Amino acid sequence: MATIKLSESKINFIKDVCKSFGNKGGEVINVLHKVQGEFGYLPKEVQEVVALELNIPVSRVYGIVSFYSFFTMTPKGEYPISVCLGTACYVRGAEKVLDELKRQLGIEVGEVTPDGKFSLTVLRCVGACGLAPVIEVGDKVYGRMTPDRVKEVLAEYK
Amino acid sequence: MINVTIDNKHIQVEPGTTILKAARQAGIDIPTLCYFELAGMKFENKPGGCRVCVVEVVKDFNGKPRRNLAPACATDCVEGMEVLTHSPRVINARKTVVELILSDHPNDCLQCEKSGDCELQTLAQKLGIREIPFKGAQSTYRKDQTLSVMRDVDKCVMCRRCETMCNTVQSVGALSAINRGFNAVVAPAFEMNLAESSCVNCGQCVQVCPVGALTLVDNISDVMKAINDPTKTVVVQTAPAVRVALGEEFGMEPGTIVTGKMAAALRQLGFDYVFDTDWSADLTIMEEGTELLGRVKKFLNGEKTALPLFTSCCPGWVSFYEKNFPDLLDYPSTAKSPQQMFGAVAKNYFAQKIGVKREDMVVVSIMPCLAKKSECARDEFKVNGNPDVDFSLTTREFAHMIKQCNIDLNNLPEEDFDSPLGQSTGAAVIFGATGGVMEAAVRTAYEVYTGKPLANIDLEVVRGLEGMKEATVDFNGLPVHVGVCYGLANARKMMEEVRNGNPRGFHFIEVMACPGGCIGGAGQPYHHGNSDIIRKRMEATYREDAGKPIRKSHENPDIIAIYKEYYGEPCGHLSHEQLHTHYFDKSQHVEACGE
Amino acid sequence: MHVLCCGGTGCHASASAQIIENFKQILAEKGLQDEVQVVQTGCFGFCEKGPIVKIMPDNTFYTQVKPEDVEKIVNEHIIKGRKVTDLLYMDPENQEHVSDSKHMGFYRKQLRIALRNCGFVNPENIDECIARGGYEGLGKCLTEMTPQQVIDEVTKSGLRGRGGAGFPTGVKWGLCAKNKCDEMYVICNADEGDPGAFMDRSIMEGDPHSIVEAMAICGYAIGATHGLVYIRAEYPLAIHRLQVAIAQAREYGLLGNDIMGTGFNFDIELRYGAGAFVCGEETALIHSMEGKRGEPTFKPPFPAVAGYMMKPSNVNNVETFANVPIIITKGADWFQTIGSEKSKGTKVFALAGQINNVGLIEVPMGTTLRDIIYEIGGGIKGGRQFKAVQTGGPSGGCLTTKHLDTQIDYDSLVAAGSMMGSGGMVVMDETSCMVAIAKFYLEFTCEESCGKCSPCRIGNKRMLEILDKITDGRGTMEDLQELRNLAAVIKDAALCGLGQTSPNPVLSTLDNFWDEYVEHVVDKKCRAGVCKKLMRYEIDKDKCIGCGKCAKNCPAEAISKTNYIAEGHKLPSMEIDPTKCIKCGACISGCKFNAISVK
Amino acid sequence: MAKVKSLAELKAMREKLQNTIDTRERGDNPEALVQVKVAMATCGIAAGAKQVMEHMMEKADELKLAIVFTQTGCMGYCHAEPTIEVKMPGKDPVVFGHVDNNRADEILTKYVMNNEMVEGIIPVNYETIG
Repeated sequence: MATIKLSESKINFIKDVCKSFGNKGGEVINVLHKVQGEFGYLPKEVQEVVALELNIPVSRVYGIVSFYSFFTMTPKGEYPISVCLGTACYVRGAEKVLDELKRQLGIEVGEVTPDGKFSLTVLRCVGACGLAPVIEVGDKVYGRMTPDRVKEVLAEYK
Repeated sequence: MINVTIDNKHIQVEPGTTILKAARQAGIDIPTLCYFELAGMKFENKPGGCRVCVVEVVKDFNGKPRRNLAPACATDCVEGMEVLTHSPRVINARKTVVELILSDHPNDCLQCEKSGDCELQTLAQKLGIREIPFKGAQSTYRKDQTLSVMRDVDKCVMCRRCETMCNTVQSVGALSAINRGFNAVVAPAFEMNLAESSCVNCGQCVQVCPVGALTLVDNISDVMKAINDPTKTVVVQTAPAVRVALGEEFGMEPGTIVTGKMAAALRQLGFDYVFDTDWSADLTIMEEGTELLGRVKKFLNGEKTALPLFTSCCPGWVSFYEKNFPDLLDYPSTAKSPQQMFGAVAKNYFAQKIGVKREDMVVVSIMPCLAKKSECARDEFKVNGNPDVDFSLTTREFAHMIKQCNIDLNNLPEEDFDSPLGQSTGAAVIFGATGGVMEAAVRTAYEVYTGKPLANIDLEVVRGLEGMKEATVDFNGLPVHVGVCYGLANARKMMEEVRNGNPRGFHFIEVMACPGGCIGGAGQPYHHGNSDIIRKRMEATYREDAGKPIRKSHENPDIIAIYKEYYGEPCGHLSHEQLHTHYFDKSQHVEACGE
Repeated sequence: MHVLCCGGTGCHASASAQIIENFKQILAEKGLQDEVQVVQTGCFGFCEKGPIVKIMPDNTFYTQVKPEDVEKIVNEHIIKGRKVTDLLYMDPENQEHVSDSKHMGFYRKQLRIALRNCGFVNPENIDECIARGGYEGLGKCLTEMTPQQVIDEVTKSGLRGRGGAGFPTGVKWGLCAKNKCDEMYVICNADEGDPGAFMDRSIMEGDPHSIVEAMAICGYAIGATHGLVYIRAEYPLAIHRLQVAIAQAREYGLLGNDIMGTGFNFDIELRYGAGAFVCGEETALIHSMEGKRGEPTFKPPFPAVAGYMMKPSNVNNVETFANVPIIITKGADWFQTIGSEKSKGTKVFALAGQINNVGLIEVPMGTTLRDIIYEIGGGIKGGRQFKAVQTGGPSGGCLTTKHLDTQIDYDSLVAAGSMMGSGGMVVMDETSCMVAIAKFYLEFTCEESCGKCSPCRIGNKRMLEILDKITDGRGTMEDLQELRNLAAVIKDAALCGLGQTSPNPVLSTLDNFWDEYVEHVVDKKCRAGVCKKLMRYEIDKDKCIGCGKCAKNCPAEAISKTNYIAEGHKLPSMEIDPTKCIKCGACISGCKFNAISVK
Repeated sequence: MAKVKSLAELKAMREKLQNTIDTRERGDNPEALVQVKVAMATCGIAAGAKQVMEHMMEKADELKLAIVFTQTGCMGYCHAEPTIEVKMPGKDPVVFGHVDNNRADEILTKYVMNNEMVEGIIPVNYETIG
């Protein structure tokens, strides 16, 4: 098994988080939430350190990370864009909004723009169905989206 | 007792009996795929995932029919339950489920290593599946292999047996289900190479895989090439557990002993010298037993020493503690395993004796084990890159070779092993079963320590399929506390106990990775979850022991001779050089680097 | 005095603008423009009887008002103070005119029990909650009732689980209480994952104390001292408000040790979901809380026997819990009077899709779909035709016009081939293709399937592939047959609730919209114009003026000039090369002359 | 805050709190105290309820109106977010939908100050168990 290389500050952060959860294997999901909250994503090395600290196999950590869609192993853009594809948004044309975003950003779902500015993901229902279709840029929710409004929304971040 | 009716047969079962087991009691064989049990070894895999064993519950606890089909493996019988196992609704669902599984399966049965032993193939045949109505995407993953295990997870049916084995039984944690939905599959973390994971190559995942997703790394052609190379002297050794299982591959009853036929077959295959790992097992006892006594004496003198001594014959176990217990590397015996002792003796003493250069000798081992393939490739077992043991074949590969070469094992006259590395004692034979190494060591250590003959050499307390055993043997006033376990999860518990100060005061602990010891090894004929097979192999082992004229390693005349002629004394200078080894920290470390 | 005139789409279509105009004009003529103000309002949701005019402050509610009625209303009601009887709403039951809108049955269509405090109290202020009777149910349980009496009361109320299948809540509590041991858990399932459902989020955001109180009541009833809320990480505001509520309750001694001096201890922790729909299934949820992959296990054993950490656990969903405190304070007898025979109380629905009044509604069980869609929801957007309503999310089905008068409760929805689910209700009009909708849900299930059992892991994938074939115009009638067989087997043989219900969207559309499937398969036609591969964009040569805007908009360079100049036009018309067209619709949205159509 | 020690104490507390809230609503000067509730669930906030509330508070200060602002949960009118409820002393509450800054100003200057109705009232169409 190979040696894990990670910056000291990151190692210490992970260790502290694990410690705050009593280094218990059963807390792995809570730990991953905290760690992803800090780093934005969960690269291999981070999962390995979490596994070591919680004394559980890294295969189990990866089994969890790859199971839950909230966890990601790829870094997000500076402004992560999520398009809601819940039913309410879908029947009100969310796919067209998504297509337009893909077109304007030139990336597919799950990718990051070359300048690292935007990343594009889809999610299922943020619970703002009344405003369907909805997209999120970072924490900000944009309701009643149309393909025409995509340009205007993106412009806010350029 | 509760009353149930299955396919109109009334039977009484114990409360807590599943429909599957109740049906088997009634002589009804409900097909299964993911379900897997090793009764008596506390291993049960019943995720209820494949849905092949579904049955129709026409009358449930409330007197009403159950809305959905019930998985027979995971549903307990209740009083008054009525079950149909082959109604049209059941057959249609079962067939559709198998068709679905086949629709995401390569279906290359003719070339598959598992063909003939594949549970999915059997199922398809049983259900009379003639076409797969669904065409669609098939999962594809890269193939991957260690020195022992081959992964072709395109064939994975997500039965999760390997995952249960790897985690619950072995606590190795190399494999886990990853991803979800159609992309779900069992794999190492990050889909890394299994060889780089925490895998110890015990191969139990291979032993339980119902299909060809996990198979062994086949070395038959390497061995055939060596045999047919006139410049090479090919020496073969066969492990204790092989002789009690090989017959199964040729239709013999489990527990049939085929030692003589096996030796004859090896000779027919063209091996130049047919030797026995049992011989080197006796040698191991001499070394390990002496090491034990040395440590115990030190301990009694109040000197610092590592007790308990752990056995080190099992390469899966060795790999396990190197990866998981780097702080306890002083505890296992430094004695090499019988396979490697044999290799060392063959390529040093024997090669010299017959005047063959080391490079011109090829040592092949026939093992019940997959980890042995990885063990013989370890650098410390090589001299100038030339390994002491060149190739390690499993019992299954050996059987394939015999079949390939048109040898009729059933009708082969029995032959003896060659000399001088062929003669063995009953103590060596029992290495194949859990507790065997312990018993063999006690037979020798007792007599060496006390100088008196052991009254009853059958150490019954350490025999049997219990996963963890302990006993105290009175060495003439010195109570020696011994422990025996198989399954690496049990071993982990033992190690953790030792790490916490050895509260039970063990002096000596035997560990085997596989269920029941080597007889349940991953290289043995597939037992398909029938633990009776393992039990019968065990019984055969002790039968063979009982029938041996000599039953204590230190009484083996060839062993006595080699010490006299070559090694001097156990744990002496030369034996340290050739018959002992050392261990490495192979655990995972974190290293801080720049941002 | 105020005249409120409904400006909802339905009323607008039937001349509400003219009515307002008339009011203003006539009032001005009478010199009343300063005393009486005319305002247009949002939709009253009573479109069936529109246009609606309401006179304030006396709450007079006139229905089906015509522009020519305005003069009469002004003369009679506004000037003389006499109500115009024949325009008043007539109660269909006793055929009497109702003058005060507060007495109209219509206003009782919605009854807020679970949402009783949402939109009334400040959710971050426990005082407001207590002022509205919060924690009195808990107090009553702890001081006046035995745990068994609490269970009996909840059982008697007839409350059934609001998360999906509708298991009787009291019975569930009773089963768990039977397995009494030192360590037991009350778990609140707040992993609301149905796309299109957001009532649990709204309750947690609007009235978190009702959940805290109900969980403590449940803890008292079953003998548990630990509460856990499994909540979606995607709901930051709900998480925040629950955290605030829990902290405030602790501060007030309504959580923690010795609650209200009764010696009862109970506390609540939050656990976060991580984006897996299947974790709404209780065994999967428990595994997820234990830090494992959220895969369900076969029941039995039920969580009541072996739940979180293998200890007896009771799992209820947010909305179920929200009903509990009020059942305790107002009594099971009161609760029983609401709802239908086998389904008591109310249900919250998230009304979404092509409907005017998208929103969160709460209606007594037994309300018809028609009432919800046309009276509360204000009818279909843009005055288009109702086509289907999807209930129960990915586990439910699509119901159609013939089900509009179905009284909604757990059993009737299942009988109709759908289910209650958590209460998503998505309304669709003729612009929705039902095959595509079935595909949409199946895509969801495929993505969210845990992969543990073969029928769901592979079966749903195969169904999706068949639907892909059909929407691509490659389907055959045999495919439809195979779809039905697969659906039946998956329903019958899958491991968990998600798998067993996953074929419902397909089965219900096959049942209710068979013709549309056949059209896709046989005629290679999608009547809603949704399935791109079955569409053909065409330019009407005679309408096209040849401006070329469509060609500019076209990302596929599929549009070019022809040689044809239509009569009265100066430029040659355009045409679309169907082999290049990607059917994105960019040309249509740009054409000001309605020259482009989809066939 | 002292802990609630008994059900009786809780009930007493409820009464006291109800009175304070009532007084707050009625105020000493019933003509002047107005209560405004802003629906601040995810939908509302996403539609801009927070900014509208801040704006309204500033504007109310500017106009010297004594208004009690509170946030509340979802009122159910997702189609008309942001929504606010204005309760004038002695009158039934009125719900306004699609409230942006301009409409907020209009509500304050017209409805609150002059009892003039403003377009876009949302008729409340449900009963609530209190």
